[in-house]
Amino acid sequence: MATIHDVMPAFELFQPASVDDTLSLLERHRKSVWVLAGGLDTFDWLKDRNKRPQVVIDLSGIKELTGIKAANGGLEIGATTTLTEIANHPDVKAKFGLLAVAAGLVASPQIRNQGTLGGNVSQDTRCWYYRSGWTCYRAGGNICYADTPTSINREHALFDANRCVAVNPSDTAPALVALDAQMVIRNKSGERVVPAEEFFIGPSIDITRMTVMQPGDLLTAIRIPATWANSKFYFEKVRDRQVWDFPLVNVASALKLSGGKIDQARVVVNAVAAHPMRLRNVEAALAGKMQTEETASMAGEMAVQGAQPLAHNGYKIPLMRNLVKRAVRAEATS
Amino acid sequence: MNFLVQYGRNPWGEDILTHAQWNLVYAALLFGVGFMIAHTLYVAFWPKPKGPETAPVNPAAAARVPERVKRHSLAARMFHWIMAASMLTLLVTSFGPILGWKFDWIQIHWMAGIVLTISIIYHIIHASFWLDFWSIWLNSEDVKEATSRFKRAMGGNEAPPRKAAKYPWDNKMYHTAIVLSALAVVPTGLLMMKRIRTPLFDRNPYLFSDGTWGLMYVLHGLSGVGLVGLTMAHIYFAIRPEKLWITKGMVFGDISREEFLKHHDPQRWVVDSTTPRA
Amino acid sequence: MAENTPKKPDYKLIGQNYILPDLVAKVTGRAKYAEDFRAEGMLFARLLLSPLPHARIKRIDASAALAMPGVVAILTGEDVPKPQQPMQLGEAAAQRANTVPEVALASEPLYQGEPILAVAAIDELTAAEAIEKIKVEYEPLPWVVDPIVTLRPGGPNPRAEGNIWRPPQVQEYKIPASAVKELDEGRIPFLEDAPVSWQVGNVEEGFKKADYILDETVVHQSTGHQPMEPRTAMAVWQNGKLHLYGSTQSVARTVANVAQWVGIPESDVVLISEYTGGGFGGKIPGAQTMAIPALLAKKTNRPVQMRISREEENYIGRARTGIHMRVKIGFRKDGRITAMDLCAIGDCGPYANQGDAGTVGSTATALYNPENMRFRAVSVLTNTPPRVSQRAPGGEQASTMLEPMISKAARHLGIDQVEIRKINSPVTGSEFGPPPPAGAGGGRGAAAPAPAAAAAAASGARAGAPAGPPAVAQPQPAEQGRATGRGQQAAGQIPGQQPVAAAAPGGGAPRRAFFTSAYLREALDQGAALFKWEERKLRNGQRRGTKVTGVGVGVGTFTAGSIAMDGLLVIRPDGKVYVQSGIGNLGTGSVHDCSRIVAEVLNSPWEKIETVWGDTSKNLAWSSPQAGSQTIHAHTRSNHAAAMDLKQKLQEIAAKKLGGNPASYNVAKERVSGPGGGLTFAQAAQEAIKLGGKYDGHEVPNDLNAMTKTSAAALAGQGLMGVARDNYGRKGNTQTWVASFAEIEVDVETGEYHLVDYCAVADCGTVINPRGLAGQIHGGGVQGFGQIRSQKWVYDQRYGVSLANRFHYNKPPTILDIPLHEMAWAAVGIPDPQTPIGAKGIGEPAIAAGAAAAICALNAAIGDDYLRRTPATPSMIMASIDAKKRVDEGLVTHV
Amino acid sequence: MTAPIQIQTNEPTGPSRRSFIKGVIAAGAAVSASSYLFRGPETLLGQGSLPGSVERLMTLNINGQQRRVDVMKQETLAMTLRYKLGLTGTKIGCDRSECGACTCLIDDVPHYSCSVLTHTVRNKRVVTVEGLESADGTLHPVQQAIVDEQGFQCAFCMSGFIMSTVGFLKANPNPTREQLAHGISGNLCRCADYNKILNAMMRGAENMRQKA
Repeated sequence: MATIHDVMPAFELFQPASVDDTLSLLERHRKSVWVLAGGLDTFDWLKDRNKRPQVVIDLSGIKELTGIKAANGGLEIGATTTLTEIANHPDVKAKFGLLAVAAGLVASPQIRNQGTLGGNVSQDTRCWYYRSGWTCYRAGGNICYADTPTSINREHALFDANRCVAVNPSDTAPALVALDAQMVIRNKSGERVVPAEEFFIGPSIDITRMTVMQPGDLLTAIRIPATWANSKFYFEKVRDRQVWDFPLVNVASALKLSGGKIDQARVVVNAVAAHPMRLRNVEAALAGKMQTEETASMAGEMAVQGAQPLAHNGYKIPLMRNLVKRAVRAEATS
Repeated sequence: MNFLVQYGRNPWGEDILTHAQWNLVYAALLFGVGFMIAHTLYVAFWPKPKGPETAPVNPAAAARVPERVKRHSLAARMFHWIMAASMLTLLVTSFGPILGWKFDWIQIHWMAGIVLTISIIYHIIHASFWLDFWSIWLNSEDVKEATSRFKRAMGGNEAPPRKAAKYPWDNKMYHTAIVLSALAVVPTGLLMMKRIRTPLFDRNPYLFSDGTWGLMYVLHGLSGVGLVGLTMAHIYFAIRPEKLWITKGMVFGDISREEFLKHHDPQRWVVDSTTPRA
Repeated sequence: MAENTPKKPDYKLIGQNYILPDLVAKVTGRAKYAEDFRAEGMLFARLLLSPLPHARIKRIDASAALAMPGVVAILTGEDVPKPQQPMQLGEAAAQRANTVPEVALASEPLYQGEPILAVAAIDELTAAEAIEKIKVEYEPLPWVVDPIVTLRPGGPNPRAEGNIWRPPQVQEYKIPASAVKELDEGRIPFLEDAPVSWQVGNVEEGFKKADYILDETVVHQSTGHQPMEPRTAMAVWQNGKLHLYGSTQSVARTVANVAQWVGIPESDVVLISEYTGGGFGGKIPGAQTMAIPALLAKKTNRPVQMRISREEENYIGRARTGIHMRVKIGFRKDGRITAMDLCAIGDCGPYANQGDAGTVGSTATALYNPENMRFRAVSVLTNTPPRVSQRAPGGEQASTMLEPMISKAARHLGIDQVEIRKINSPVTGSEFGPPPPAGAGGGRGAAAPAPAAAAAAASGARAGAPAGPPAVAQPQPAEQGRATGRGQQAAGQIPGQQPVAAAAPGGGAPRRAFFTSAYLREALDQGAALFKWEERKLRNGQRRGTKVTGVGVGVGTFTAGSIAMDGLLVIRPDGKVYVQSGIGNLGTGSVHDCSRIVAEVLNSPWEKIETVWGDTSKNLAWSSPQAGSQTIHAHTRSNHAAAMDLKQKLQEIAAKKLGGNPASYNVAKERVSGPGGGLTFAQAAQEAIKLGGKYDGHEVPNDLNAMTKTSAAALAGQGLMGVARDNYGRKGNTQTWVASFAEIEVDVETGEYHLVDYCAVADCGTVINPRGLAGQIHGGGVQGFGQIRSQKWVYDQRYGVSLANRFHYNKPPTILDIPLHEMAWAAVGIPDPQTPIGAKGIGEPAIAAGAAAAICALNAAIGDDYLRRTPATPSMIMASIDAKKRVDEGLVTHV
Repeated sequence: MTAPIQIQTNEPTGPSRRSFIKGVIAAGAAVSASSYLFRGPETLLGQGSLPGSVERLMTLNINGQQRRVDVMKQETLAMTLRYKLGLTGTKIGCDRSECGACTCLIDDVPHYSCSVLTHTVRNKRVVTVEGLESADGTLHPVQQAIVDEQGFQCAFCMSGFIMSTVGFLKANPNPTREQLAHGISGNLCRCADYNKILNAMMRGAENMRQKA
């Protein structure tokens, strides 16, 4: 049977008005259902005909899923809130600038106008072998086309590669992990709240998913606790082109400083593993240190310990090292 | 065939085998459970054959049987338990995730696989040079015994079969089944390590053609699934009261004279106290 | 400063900005591109693409697809007419028995993504579902996607006949075992027995004179043309004629191809292409795939549209030849190049011999005029999409690959970057390219008997078969297609791409090709002033935090115009002058710019000039391809000739009607007036119709092209006709130069870099439309940034399939890749002496100069020895800076 | 060169053979006859609706007009505009939200219409390039600026750029050249005439300020 990567196959479309309706739909069509938020990841899959849900549920009509509201000192952001709204929202900018900057660096203006926070964090990897629609490990097969003697894997993983070497391409994900965000997930049997750090999983845990979301689950909101509000933030994304491109590596950090001293730190790097990498060892080492160039270099060196480069992604080691350095210096990005 | 295997698509758009159909695991589990129930019922309610269960043994030979008879050397037992441990690990690490228990299984799986392989190699050498190699393989006697047992169970009045040699026929059958599935699962498993990252050698998923790999994965999967059933049956028998003596034997190495005479024919398994063999 | 309109010469319209007549249609969305046409009962076609890089199709089972309701027809390679020889292969095709012509649907696909069948259905969804129901059995054949891999001894061949072009044949060629060691060490060997091989002077002697010699290997990637508009086409058959709504760069030059591809006479083709969404060489004469909707429409007797998806465009949309080159250059202390020895390996894809590799040699001589020059080149075939000319084919590669070497030498010798380029720059009359056919100089090609070689090359150039070897003299573009009446162009071929050796007067030894005019030095001086080079160069290596500044200069050059096209004008009784133009309209504006000449010559208001274009049923003149920077040159000339003819006829009519002699009548302001009074253009048109004969087009010059004659005949009697072939002639070759300057800032901690400033100055003769020129200079420049920054192809080496099929993988430049304040530009503005008006083409060299300036600036910032490959991605720069040595993919292609 | 291909086809006798064809309509006229995706029972792919799913027949608010359209569930706005409403000023360059040629305004916000399901813009105001010109034919200030500056070359990307700019300027009437560049960075121009595009759009911003 021949393949063609164009023209979306037919599907049944539902536009529920409430989360409850959505959950029952998810339950009813469990076998072949797809949740549509902004659709920027979705349409690639459907138009390339590599995924063919029979039922698509469009969340755009659900009011309760969108908007940013204050919640005990922090914020609660609806899952379908657009990235533009987040990037421009006064409260986000004021308290959690890290997230505003990250959201503002995603893809392109039109994509940010449509792409949602929920979608951005649950998007699938961009590994071009996987996206070609071949049956690799992540697609349920028995091979990783990206880690062979001849693979072109410049964009792939340095850490936690387990059979699959794909990376998580999200810009907002590392910011949320750095901010200790809580992901609110609902399904028929109720609601559970998962810390952002545990929300993202690597191939060793589940090679076909990038998050803990299971069939029937719906990510309804992201809660950002007051914990890191108004800390010293740093976000940087390195990419080939300044628009559209996914990060080669990005870094998100939050520092609590007193005088020149770092009391507490969060440093998270993405696009080096299948999940945002929270650098706990670096964070521990930073606590109590002065915010100096030496400390920064130390953090950088520490960050890349244990990296296992592939044939074409060795540059990610110095890049990650330097980005972590910069994150500790935390000078505003020009 | 799609109830047996899964297909995928390679970059040239060709359909290639990827895995055994994982739903087969449930089939295997069902089979296992079903077998236990069936067998339990059989033992409980099936009419026992008339007359003595087995032919009487030669008293002279019986007289020579010592108080305790060595059934498994320490070496043999170590092999068995190491193998058992690695086998269980392999089954849990492979089918746990499929059944929904998500954890980092692959490292444990291939390491357990290495242990299993080594223990098997050890076993083959040990069995060939230190044990009575042929004692575990089915022979014409066993076939006769099996048929007569069957006919008797069906109510036929054959002469009762002789008592067993060192290994009863069902024991031997099990061993044969295990050997066959091991032949399928071990070499494929070892080669599949070229497709993952291990410290042992460079990863090269392109070692074989897509088709060859596909067959390997299917073979590995199917035999793996088979092993689920076999293992369940094995454990079941190990804990059945009337077989406990064998299990004890595998733990402590020897069996009592009574147990020996109850189950073995001293002429088929010569344990002359003067010439002790194990 | 943004615009710098040259003062002289003193024209009323030429050199002035004006509003392009088609702009309102464009801004309102009314302009119709190929995909914007509908016809009642229109069917939709979808393609089935080969998943393998090389295979034989054993069996196609389409029964399930055809059984689907709504599926109307299927088209396979069997239904596509085999091209008649000259068209695809040139008259020399006979010798090329083993050459595989590219057709719309392949029976033996030679690259992954090559179309092998099409389905027509009542809607796209049905067509797509039908494609999926089709079973194709392939027999995989040997394949290779990397030119270096196939050149290695024992390497696979892309085609049964071999792996390189040795025109007129495809042959097997493997690098001699002795040279393999060099390959393994990452150097391209000098290939003694390369098909293209010539020498001017003696390089060995030259190197002896050199104080500094550098010897490097450089790699340039293949890049897709990626026009915004994919090559969608729609076909309708009406009264036995094919009406093809397609996307092409050259209307006049596409008709014959469509006829050949569909297998019908040219007279049965009506081509409609008023607006083309970009081409950059990829749509020069349309596309083979235009035949698919045409043939399906014939088969189904219904209109058929075939929308081409971006992924399909990525495969069939053509690409620039990637080049591996060994560069050895000797410099005297003063910076003068005493010897240049180059060996280029070009990747052509599976079909025609795309001449980029060969063009690099002649371009090098046009850039640096080296005292001694040796050049060798091989055009290699691979199982990757076909390469055709892309903006400055070979010219861009030459600048991108050589300019950093010049910069390195300048730094080593302590010479100013601008100075070293001036020292080596050619001047008006400078000779360039290979030695003349019969001349000494020892080039293999030179041995070829000139006439035969010319004939072969003539057809070749026309045929999209070899543009090289340069040693074989190419015809004047003027000769394009004259032999067979209307000339044909195979996809992408730019005629006149190669320097032309002129036959010396008196039949003496022919002279090496030389320039009609060359003002590169002036361009460099103006650019240096505009860019404030002297103060800016002090910023080199300056560090701001983690950012390092680099400034660089780069030059580019390319052939700039053909001659001897036709001009066809009609003044109708409505008093308007209609310019019947066969030029394509892909956005350069030249279709309108060339009409400005008519207004200028007739000294009449621009509003009274109507350009008729984009539809061959509207009786258009034979025109140059909208390619190779030919148009402005060719059609300022042809329109000038026709306008002069018109002017003379106006004077004659006035004299006849009002008495006196024609010379005493003056044409201006829509009137011809003199002693006896005057006539309006409207009146003159009436008179012409009365007079008939040459005046209303019933008699036309004999030397016109067949197409022009047909059009003239159709227009005869409708008004006063001015029609002429450009017979002005020309001594030498028309060539254009651009000198560009760039400032770049590199972040040494991330490898990211940003263009801070850029400006470019062009030597393109008289400026016709300053704003149009600005677009060409800066648009080209930014495309150049794309070449060195990010654009690429990626292939999986195990399966030979393309991975970078998406824009976010193959990375064309965005609006944020340019300096964020307005970029400056200027034109030297000295008219070319060999052409009326004095305008030279400018389409090409800006991309070369832009790429060169940017990469030279980059090197100035990070050091001369890190970058030997393009694109220079942040990853490559990061890795090299970190390792303090060059870290890249060596000679590996498509990474 | 190749063995002849065996082709297994049961060619259906071509349906509704037309003796003549009413010439080509520059789309925009009544072309519902050749609607892009679905032509009723003729194909297999007519979708029987599940209870509670969306109605195919819908009303769209396009350029201030209410337009009744039959829309497939999976149909994108770009396709509806181009193939059902004849609004071909909106171009499809990549159909994957990475070129911007299909940019339209939805409630004044620029979106890639190739990546919006038509069913999701019910009750929203859609504006395409055709909707900018005022009734009397006066060009929108941004359109006028492009004409005056000769922005763009092939112009296939132009309508997308115009819509992005108009959308951006609604929110940022007085941008710097750099801000504008970022604002319209979601549009690709392969002629790479970005410098002239920015000149034109800056002038457009000024035109709009003057108009306001």
